Order: sequence, then C-alpha cells, then structure tokens
Amino acid sequence: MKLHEYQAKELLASYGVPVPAGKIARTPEEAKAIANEYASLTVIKAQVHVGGRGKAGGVKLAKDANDAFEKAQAILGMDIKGLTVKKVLVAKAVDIAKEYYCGLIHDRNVQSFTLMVSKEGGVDIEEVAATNPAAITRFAIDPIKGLRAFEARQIALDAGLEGNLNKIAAMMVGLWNACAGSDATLAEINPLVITTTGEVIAADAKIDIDDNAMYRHPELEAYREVEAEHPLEVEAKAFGFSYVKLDGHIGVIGNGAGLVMTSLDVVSRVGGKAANFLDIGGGAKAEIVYNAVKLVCKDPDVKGILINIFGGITRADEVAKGVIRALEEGILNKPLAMRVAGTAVAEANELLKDKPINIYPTMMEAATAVVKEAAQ
Amino acid sequence: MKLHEYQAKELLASYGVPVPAGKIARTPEEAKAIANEYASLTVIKAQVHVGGRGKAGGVKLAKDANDAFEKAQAILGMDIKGLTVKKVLVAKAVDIAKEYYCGLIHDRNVQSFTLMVSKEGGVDIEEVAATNPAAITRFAIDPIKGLRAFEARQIALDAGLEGNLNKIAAMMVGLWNACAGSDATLAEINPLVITTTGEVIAADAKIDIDDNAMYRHPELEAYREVEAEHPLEVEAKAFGFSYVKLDGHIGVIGNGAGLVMTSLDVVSRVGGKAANFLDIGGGAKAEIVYNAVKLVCKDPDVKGILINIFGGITRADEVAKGVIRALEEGILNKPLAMRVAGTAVAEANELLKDKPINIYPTMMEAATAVVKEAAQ
Amino acid sequence: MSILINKSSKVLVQGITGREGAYHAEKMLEYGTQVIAGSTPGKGGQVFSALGKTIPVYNSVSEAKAAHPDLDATIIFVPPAAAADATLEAAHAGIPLIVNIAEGMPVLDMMKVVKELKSLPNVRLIGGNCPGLITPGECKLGIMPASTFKAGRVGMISRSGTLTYEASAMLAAADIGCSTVVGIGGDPMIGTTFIDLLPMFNDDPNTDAVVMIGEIGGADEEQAAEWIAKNMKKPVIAFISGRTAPKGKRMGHAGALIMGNVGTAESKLEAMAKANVPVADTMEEIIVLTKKALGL
Amino acid sequence: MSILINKSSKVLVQGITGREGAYHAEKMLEYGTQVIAGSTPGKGGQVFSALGKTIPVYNSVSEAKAAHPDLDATIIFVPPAAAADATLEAAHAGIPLIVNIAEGMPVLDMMKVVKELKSLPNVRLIGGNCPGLITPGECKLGIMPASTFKAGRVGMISRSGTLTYEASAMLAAADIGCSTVVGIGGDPMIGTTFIDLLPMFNDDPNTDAVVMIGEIGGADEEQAAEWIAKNMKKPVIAFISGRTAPKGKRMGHAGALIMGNVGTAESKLEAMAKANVPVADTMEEIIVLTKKALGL
Repeated sequence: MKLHEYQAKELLASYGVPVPAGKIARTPEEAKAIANEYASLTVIKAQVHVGGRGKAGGVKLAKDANDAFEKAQAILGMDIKGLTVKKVLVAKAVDIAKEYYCGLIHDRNVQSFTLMVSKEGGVDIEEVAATNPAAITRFAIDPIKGLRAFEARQIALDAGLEGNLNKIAAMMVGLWNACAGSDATLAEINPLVITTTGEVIAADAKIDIDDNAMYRHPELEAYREVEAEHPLEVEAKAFGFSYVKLDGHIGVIGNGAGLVMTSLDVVSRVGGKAANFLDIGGGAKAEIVYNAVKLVCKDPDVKGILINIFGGITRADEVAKGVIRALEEGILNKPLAMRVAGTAVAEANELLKDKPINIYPTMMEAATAVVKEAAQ
Repeated sequence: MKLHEYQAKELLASYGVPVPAGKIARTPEEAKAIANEYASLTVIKAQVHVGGRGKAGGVKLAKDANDAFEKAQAILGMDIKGLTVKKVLVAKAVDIAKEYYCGLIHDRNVQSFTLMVSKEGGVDIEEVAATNPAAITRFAIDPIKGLRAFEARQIALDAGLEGNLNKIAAMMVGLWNACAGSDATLAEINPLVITTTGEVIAADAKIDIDDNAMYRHPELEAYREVEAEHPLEVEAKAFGFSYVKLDGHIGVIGNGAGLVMTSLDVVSRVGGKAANFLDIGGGAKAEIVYNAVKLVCKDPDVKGILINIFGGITRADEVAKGVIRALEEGILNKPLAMRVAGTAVAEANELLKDKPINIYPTMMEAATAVVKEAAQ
Repeated sequence: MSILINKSSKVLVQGITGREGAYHAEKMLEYGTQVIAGSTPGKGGQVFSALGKTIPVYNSVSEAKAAHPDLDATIIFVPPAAAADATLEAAHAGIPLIVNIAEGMPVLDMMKVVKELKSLPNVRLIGGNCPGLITPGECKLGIMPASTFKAGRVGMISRSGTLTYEASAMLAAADIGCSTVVGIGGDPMIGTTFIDLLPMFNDDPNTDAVVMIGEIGGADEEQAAEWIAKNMKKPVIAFISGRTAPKGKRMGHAGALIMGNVGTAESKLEAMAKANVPVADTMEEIIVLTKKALGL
Repeated sequence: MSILINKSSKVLVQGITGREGAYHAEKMLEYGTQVIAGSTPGKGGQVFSALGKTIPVYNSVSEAKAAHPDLDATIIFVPPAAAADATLEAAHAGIPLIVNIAEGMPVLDMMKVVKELKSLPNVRLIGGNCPGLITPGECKLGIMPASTFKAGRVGMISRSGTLTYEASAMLAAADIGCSTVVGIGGDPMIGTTFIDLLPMFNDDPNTDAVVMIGEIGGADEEQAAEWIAKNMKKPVIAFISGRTAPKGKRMGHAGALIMGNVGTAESKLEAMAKANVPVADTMEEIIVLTKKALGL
C-alpha cells in the first residue's frame, strides 16, 4: 500500500523524524486558512500516488494566504498521469541549504534493506542510480539488529553529507524505525533538507507498506484509499484474485503466477497484447472461474479472452463449468479460447463439446486463435 | 520506578495482553460507581508499592456495588507496611480455573532477562524459588532477538501449563514486548489466569522501569508518584545524590558507592548502625558537600554523622569548606567525625584546625568516635 | 540418487491437524513419503490417521525431534503470519531441511528468518510461497500434483509452481523424467535459490541436465548464470517468464517485480546468453532443448 | 609486564572534544599514556592540543582506525544514552580493548551490547560505570587519580572506583605496587568481570598476587571463587563491601543490589572460604593479608 506524502510524514513524525508543519486541504479555502495560520511561505503539494508531481505542475510555492488559495485552486482537480488531484498538502516552506537523499529499499541481493544515501537529493534517485551510481552510498542493514546510529553516521560521512552529523544520523535511524515498525517495503526521505539554520528536516517522504503485513498495522488501515486503485483491481481484491490491469486488449486468466505471466508472453509472441493479469490461484472451483470471467468481461478494453489452466489441484471440469455458467448467463460476450491440461481434462472436454467455446491443446494455439479473433 | 498494578496492566494492555476490566477509585463512592457499571463481582485491590497486600487485607472481593463501597471504604486509608492506601483498583472478577506465574527478571548470570514460568501462580515466586525451585522453568532470552512464540510455547510445555498453548505463548510474548518496549527491569504476571471458559488473562501484574532509561519513555513519566518515595529520597534525587534511607542512627556521607558501602560496614563493625547511604559522587565541590550535610541533618533519626572521603578528583579542602559552611550556618547540629584522605588533605586540615570538627586518619577511628558520641 | 530428499527421508508435518496440513500429509503418504510425525501446538498426544497409518502428533518440533531423532525434513502448513515462527522453531529444533509453502508472509519476517538461518548452516529452508520439492517415485515433500512427475535424470529448479508442473508433465510426455524437482518459490526473499541448488545437481551422479525456470524480478538468474559459466559441468536449459510484464507491477508473485532496471527479462536473457545457457522461448521449447542437451 | 595495557599501548579517546573527554585525555597524556587519536562525530579534521602535543580528531572510530591501524584501545567519554552506540562503534571498527566509563546506561542497552560482543571474540569491553584500568608507570586508560598508584607486582580487580584508589594508596603506603589495576565497574551488566581477568593475572609473570574487591549483588564473586579453587596458582586476597546493606535497596551502584537470596555478602564470603581465599574484614586488613601472601 502506497502512502501519500502527508501520510508518510505523519508516520515519520510519530517516530521522531522532524518534518515541516503541514496540513491537508481539499478546497482552496482550506488551503488559504492553513497558510494564514502558518503566516509564512508555504508549499502547496498535490497528493497523488504517482511520481513526477513537480514536473507536472503539482507542487507550487505560495507567498501568502491568498496566493495559497490560488495555487491550491490551480492544483486541485488537476490531472497528473491519469489521476485527479483531490487534496493538497499545505506545508510550511523550509529554507534549504542542502538537499540530500536517504532511502531504505528492500534489496533482494543483500536479503535485507539497503540504506541508500546521496548528496544528489530532491531528484529522482533512479535517475541518479542510472547516470551517476557512484553518487549513491549503500549499506545493507541487519534486519534483526536494525540500523544503529554509528552505522548511520559512517554512511553519512561516506556519502559526503555536510551538516550536523548526529542529527542526520538520527533522521536515518528514525527512518529505519518507521520502516521496520510499520513493515514498509520502501521508505524514502527525498529531499532530506539541511536548512540554512542547520536543522535537518524531511521535506518530502515516500513510504510503501507491505500488504502482507497490514494485519499487524490496523492503525494504518485508515490510510488506505480505495478510490486511488483501479476499480477492477478493487473488485478483484474482493474476490481474492491476483489481478493487474494492463494496457492491451486480451483478457488473460490462468492458475499460478508463472503460468499467467507466461500466457502474457505468449499473447505478445503471437502479436497480441494482454489487457490484464489474472491468477485464480490453486484449486479454484467453478464459482471462482465464473467470477474471473465476469470480472474480465467488465473491462471495456478486452476484445478477447484467453483461459490457460494447468490442472493440478485445480480440476479442468470445474473450470469448464465456470465458463459455461458465464456463457449461459450471457456474461461471456467476447471471443474466448481455452487451453486446459491436466486433472479432469477429459471431463472438461465432454462438458464443453457442444458449447461455442474453442479448446486448444497448447497455450500457443489458444493464444494465436484468440488474438486473431479479437482483431476481427 | 515501580508501577502500580493498574499502571502495569495499562501498559500490558497497550501491548495486546488481555487484562480484566478495571478502573481506579479514590473514594468508596467511586468504587461503587465502577462496580455498578461492571454489574458483576469485582475485586477491590489496594494500590501500594509493597508486596503482600493480600495477606494484609488489601485485596477483597465485592459481590455488588454496595459491597464494593464497603470494601473500598475498608481498604482506602489502610496502612500496609507503612504505606497509606490512597487508591484502589476496582476490577471485574475473573472465573479462575488455573493460576500460573510468568515473569521476566533481569538475570546477571545469563546477562539478559530470564523468563520464569511456573504452575505455582498467585503466590510469592521467591517463596516458590526457595522451597520448590524445580517448579520454576527458566529460559534466557536473547536480548537482541527477543522472545519468540515458538520459544514461549516450549517453555509453557516444559513448565506443564495447561490451557490454550497459543494464547499462553502470546501472553508471554506480549509480556516480553512490554518489558523490552518500556525498558522494564522486572515484568511479572502473577497470576496468569486460565479462566473456566479457557481465556488467558493477566489477573495481576508488576512492572519496574529502569530509571536509567526513563529519558526514552516520556509517556511513563505520568506514572511517577513522588509521594510514594521517602521525602528525603525525593530531595536527594533533586540534588543528584545517590541516597538510601536506612534504619539506623548514624548519617553516612562519602564519595563513591563502594566507599560509602564500606563505611556502613565499618559503622556496624564498631557497634553502630547507619541511618542512610549518601554518595556525593566524584569531584564534589563545597556546595554539594554542604547540601549533603544539610540533607542528612534533616533526618530526625540521625544522632551523629560520619563523613568519609577519599580525595581523588574530589578535593579534601572542598569537602572541608562545605562542612564549615554547614557548621557556620548552624545547620550542622549533630556530632560529626570526618576522615579525609588523598588530594588536598593538608589544606583541609589547615581549614579545619580551629573548628569543632574531629578529623581521623582512618575510617575505623572516625566511625568509632562518632558511634560513641552518638550513643551519649 | 537425487538431491535433498529420497525414499529414506523421514518427514515431519507442522500443522498436521489443520485442514491443509491433514490433506497434504495424506497425499504425501499416498505418494510414499515417510511422514513419521506431525506437530500442532496444543494437539500433542493426538494421532493423525490416514491410509491405515497412525502418525503421532507433538506439541512442538522439539518434542517431535526428541521422539524421532532421525527426522530429516519438515513441511510447514501454517498461516503466513505464523510461518516465520514455525520456520525458526524447526530450525532451532535441528531439522536439516525445512519446506515453507506459506504464501503472503511479511517481507520483514522473512528477512529476519533468512538472517537468523545464516547462523545455522546445517539448516536449509525451501520457500516460502513454494510448492516444495519432489524426487519422483521416492519422496514428495510438497503440495504438487504427483501425477505430473516422472522419475529420471533431469534436475529442475523453478520459481513458479504451475510452470514446474507444466514443464514436468511435458518432459514426462516426452518420456524424460526428473531426478529431483525443487519449487523454490515466488517471493522476493526465499531460503534457497538457483545458486544454492545448481552445485548439488552438478555433484549428483543421477542428474544429467538441469532445467531452471526463472522469471522477472531480482537477480537470482543472473547470479546463477555467472555460477554456471564458471562451474557447471552439466547442461542447463533456462526459461524466463514475464518477458512482457510492465515495470513496477507485481505479477502475482510478490517477487515478480521489475524495480527500476533491476529484474528485467532482458538482463536475465543477456546473462544466460553470456553463460552459454540456452533459453527456451516457449514452454514447448524447453523439451526441445532438453532433448538436445541429453543427446536424444 | 602487565595485563591488557602497557607503555606501548596506542589509545583512542572517543568524545575527546567534550569537556570530560578533553580533561581526561590531557590527564592520560600527562601520565604517559600514548593517546594518539580522538574521535567526535562532526569534529573530524580538528586537532586536540594538550601538553605540547597535537592529536588528530576523526569523525568516527573507523576513520581513526584507518589512519592508525595500530590502535590498541579506546576509552569512551559520551553520555550514558550514547554509550552503547559508541561501544559498538569501537567494537565493529576492530578496537581490541574498549573502556566505557559511562554511569547510568539503560540495562537493556548493555544487554544488547554484551550479546553482540559475543560475536566479536577479539574485542574486550571494560565497564560501563567504571574508572578504567591502569598499569602504573606505563599506561593509564581511565579516570583514576594517578597519584595513588605505584608500580609493582600485585594485580587488582575491583567493582568499586573509590575502593580501588583507597586500596592502591594503602598498598603504595606499605611500599607494595601493582602490576595492573582494573576497575570493572559497578553496573549489574559489565563487559569484563573477575573471572575474565583472573586467568590473565594467573598467566602474567609480573603478577605475584591478586586483590579482588567485590561487593554485594550478583554472583560474580562466587563464580570467581570457584574458578580460583580450580585454577589459580597465585594467592588471591578478597574484600567484600556492603556486608550490612539491606535487601532490595540499590546501594549507589546499580549492581549493588541483593535480590531475594542472590547477591548477599554471606554467599560471597562462604564461596571465598570454600576456595580458601582469605577475605579482609576491613580495608586495612587487605594490606595485612597481601603482605602475608607475598611473604613480606
């Protein structure tokens, strides 16, 4: 689960990390009131789950309360990479002397979190990693012992950060505590600002929470915003499907992540492009297959559907029953090609033999057929 | 810092440990109102920092609200081992099927915490340790990794506890989390109750917080009760002295814990008994010594004072100046014997030579003199 | 012969009294796996009965191990929130091989487990989020459908469960069997990966070639390629799924995620090419390449 | 000869730019201790000047160690809240001997430090809450008043600072000097205790006898007595303070606390008697017994 900047900052502040004063506004009036209260320069920042807000005009400096009103008015309702801005963070501006980067990312190579620190702050760290990797200092954190102040100080030194070393290290340790304490998979402060008066402050922050660990963070549930997700993704989650909306036109349903990924590859190989990834999981019954078909049919982008099942625990006849139900209820209104193998495939063939559904022996043949039909 | 039962339970509850519903009453009326709200059997429990409340009559069962009023009236104001009961915990009674003991104590031998678990719950664990040590199962906790559920389950099994193993283990892990999370030096649940319906609940709890770690637990400051400490101990703490009130009649002041302890031993050896332990610390100036003398003179039990200083960083002449000031201000109104050695002892002797203060070359001689004078 | 498990492996089932644990314990017994003990906290003293066998249930892995010092392996059927604890329980009880099938474990839990297991070098963890492993005809320590596996001389290592079944079935259809098939799991943090198993297959006299089924995400395939180039004496055939998956989207497996430029299919294909490992473009091609490698 | 430190020991002072650190760095230099580097986070590049010497200050122990690979020991002058971190910093930088004088460290911090140091067997921690150690005439690595120590052939180990000074001064007055004097500290959790040091003195050819100054609390003296009975080839003289202290009250030192029946003076005296270690009833008697042990 992605947190908004303001949520990430709230979380960091609860772990003792200094952040600029800030409040959320949903209207220009609210923005004005907040700026008025702060009686200082403020920054009006779009709160959307997407990178590159600044470049898109979603972050503006406001010199006074009236200016805050105007800037908030300009940003609220703005479309940033397909997402509508519904709220802005109105934060006290800070006097920046230095801008650094400090982030914790889950790093499979070290089987832990890597702390990445760079003098190149305030810019996209992936770009720094690509263009100037030497500008990033990395440190693998012991997940049991956590990040200790002496380690943080040494990393700050190695990265060449200038400013109060103890305060910088305290911020890094605070970032780790927040990250581990809330089961984040990513926790970034960017920029980590050294102010003109020597304070160390987290001017922007990004935190992603491990969905698998949400059960132990009920307090973070309040941060979830269903509206921010694609409506079909929300629906798929309710069914327990692993579903990803993609930008092609062939709906893909299968069992097992690897098999579905491979199905996407095959669709692409035969000249098509997948509209989604949908894994129904292991041992699915007819009802589940029916729901999967129903969900994919709701997607207006879908021009044809590929179902690819390797029956192990999942029975092919259950899959057939689900598809037949969707067909009979008039829900399945798009070309469909199926490839079913393994357990109970004979029974499935028997069930489907008089139905207008094509079964193919290999995924390649099924994909070829549905891509061709969808193109018509 | 010792927590009251109700405070310890609040803390445990914040770590997910189930405790019986309960509230604090300072008057019988409040107790009645609480019992009325619970509409069940309640237990009225004196909240005093001393063991053996039950035997002293400080814990009573109340069958209804009126009974709660009466029982609270009986307990409030009661004197238990020299402490006046000012508040009672009114808690819902639980239906006890089994009473166990579960405690974490700082154990120097294992250089960590030892988890002690016993089927002999609801009684003084020190007594169990003395009379039936085999009834206690012990486990040394890795202070970095903490207590894990699988370890807790095994300990519960080894100790022969009966009841829902997962719930019992969860309570032990919760106790550890509370202990480590609040820097406790002792954290006990006694009894850990298995109810007749199979619930696992902490019916009584005891937690001591490490004073050295209070700086990182500002939230626990609210639990501190100055009134619960001896007034002279409160005053000594304000001066930064290490002070312990004892039950003899010779006030003892020295520098360094070992030296003061040895001074108490010497006082005892020559037939006296110390009224206090007071360590002025290293490098004390005249003002500090003056304050120490003033503090000890306030104690009506004190019939004579022994000052024992080994001058290292501490200068003997500074000690002399502090004593002289107390003398000249009329504060020092009791017999005093001093033994001063080390740095600047000649200067000290010079300062004291015309004063009515006796200086002795050894602590034995000084102690002998003051014990004799005090007896007169 | 085989790697890790064979017909004499003695197996514990953690969570044997649960629905899933009981179901798969029976399936494993049916396959011939020597399931000799089960454990479930609070259910010690019960027995698990299936196929005419009665298997004792213990309260803890320690107690099971004490009663059956010859236990070689355990398979864990507990909810993901309890999987880390169950894994550590088995590890500290001294079970040398642990299979953790749980899907949905918090990443931090697994990080801590992996770190702690480094101090227990005699313990190997397979998974989480994996189907387990099988030495066809001898021992099934997992949840895979038994029928798709045929005994033979090809080793297999796979990040995907269904693709493992698919590939094994295709090999079997082509009359090629497997020595041992290991589903290492689709999570970003797993106990055992390609690079841990390749040396075992390399040294196993009953394995002639190895099929590795990788996918996008992480750099395990790249590391494996590097190891193969330097050390592997036997042919390896690779397959990479998710070649068309977009960046930044988790494709079912928590581990199938391209972050920045790490974990792309291109990087993996390039690494395999550099190591002269043939990569199958389709599942069908796995069989073609395997046959070729075996000289069939 | 001596144990742990001698005239060629190269010393780092952590927190050298602070008030206490600077004061004691100068005192150590004055004594002849080879203080060759200092460290304070954020003060790297400065120099510490005293007695005509200029000592470089580094931002971290690692940087100091990199510039001075011959560093043998460090002494830490930081507030108690930072002492655990500073200790681990020194330990991980590979400084073999660490003296931590901080009084008032949280017990949990020290537990974690002690546990972590077990994985770094080449690192020895003295303290916390201790005066440090001194090899008279050669090296002072601590905050003790130098004047009370005389070079000689008696080793001393003590849980109390002032009693160490007192005993050393009394020995000096009797013309008996010390090989090395170690103040191990008054906290309940310390890095080094009697049992760690007795073997060193036992093996040190320049130590003829050992004075150990214990106190109530814990069982360190009991363990030491047991070790002595089995292994010690040289005479040991003991002193126990706090014989009249009541149960359950902390006597200044956080470690001087009798809990239940653990840590009583009786238990310690009994253990010493069993090990045939003479115990001085008064400080003066320490000298008498030491003389006797040395045949003076």
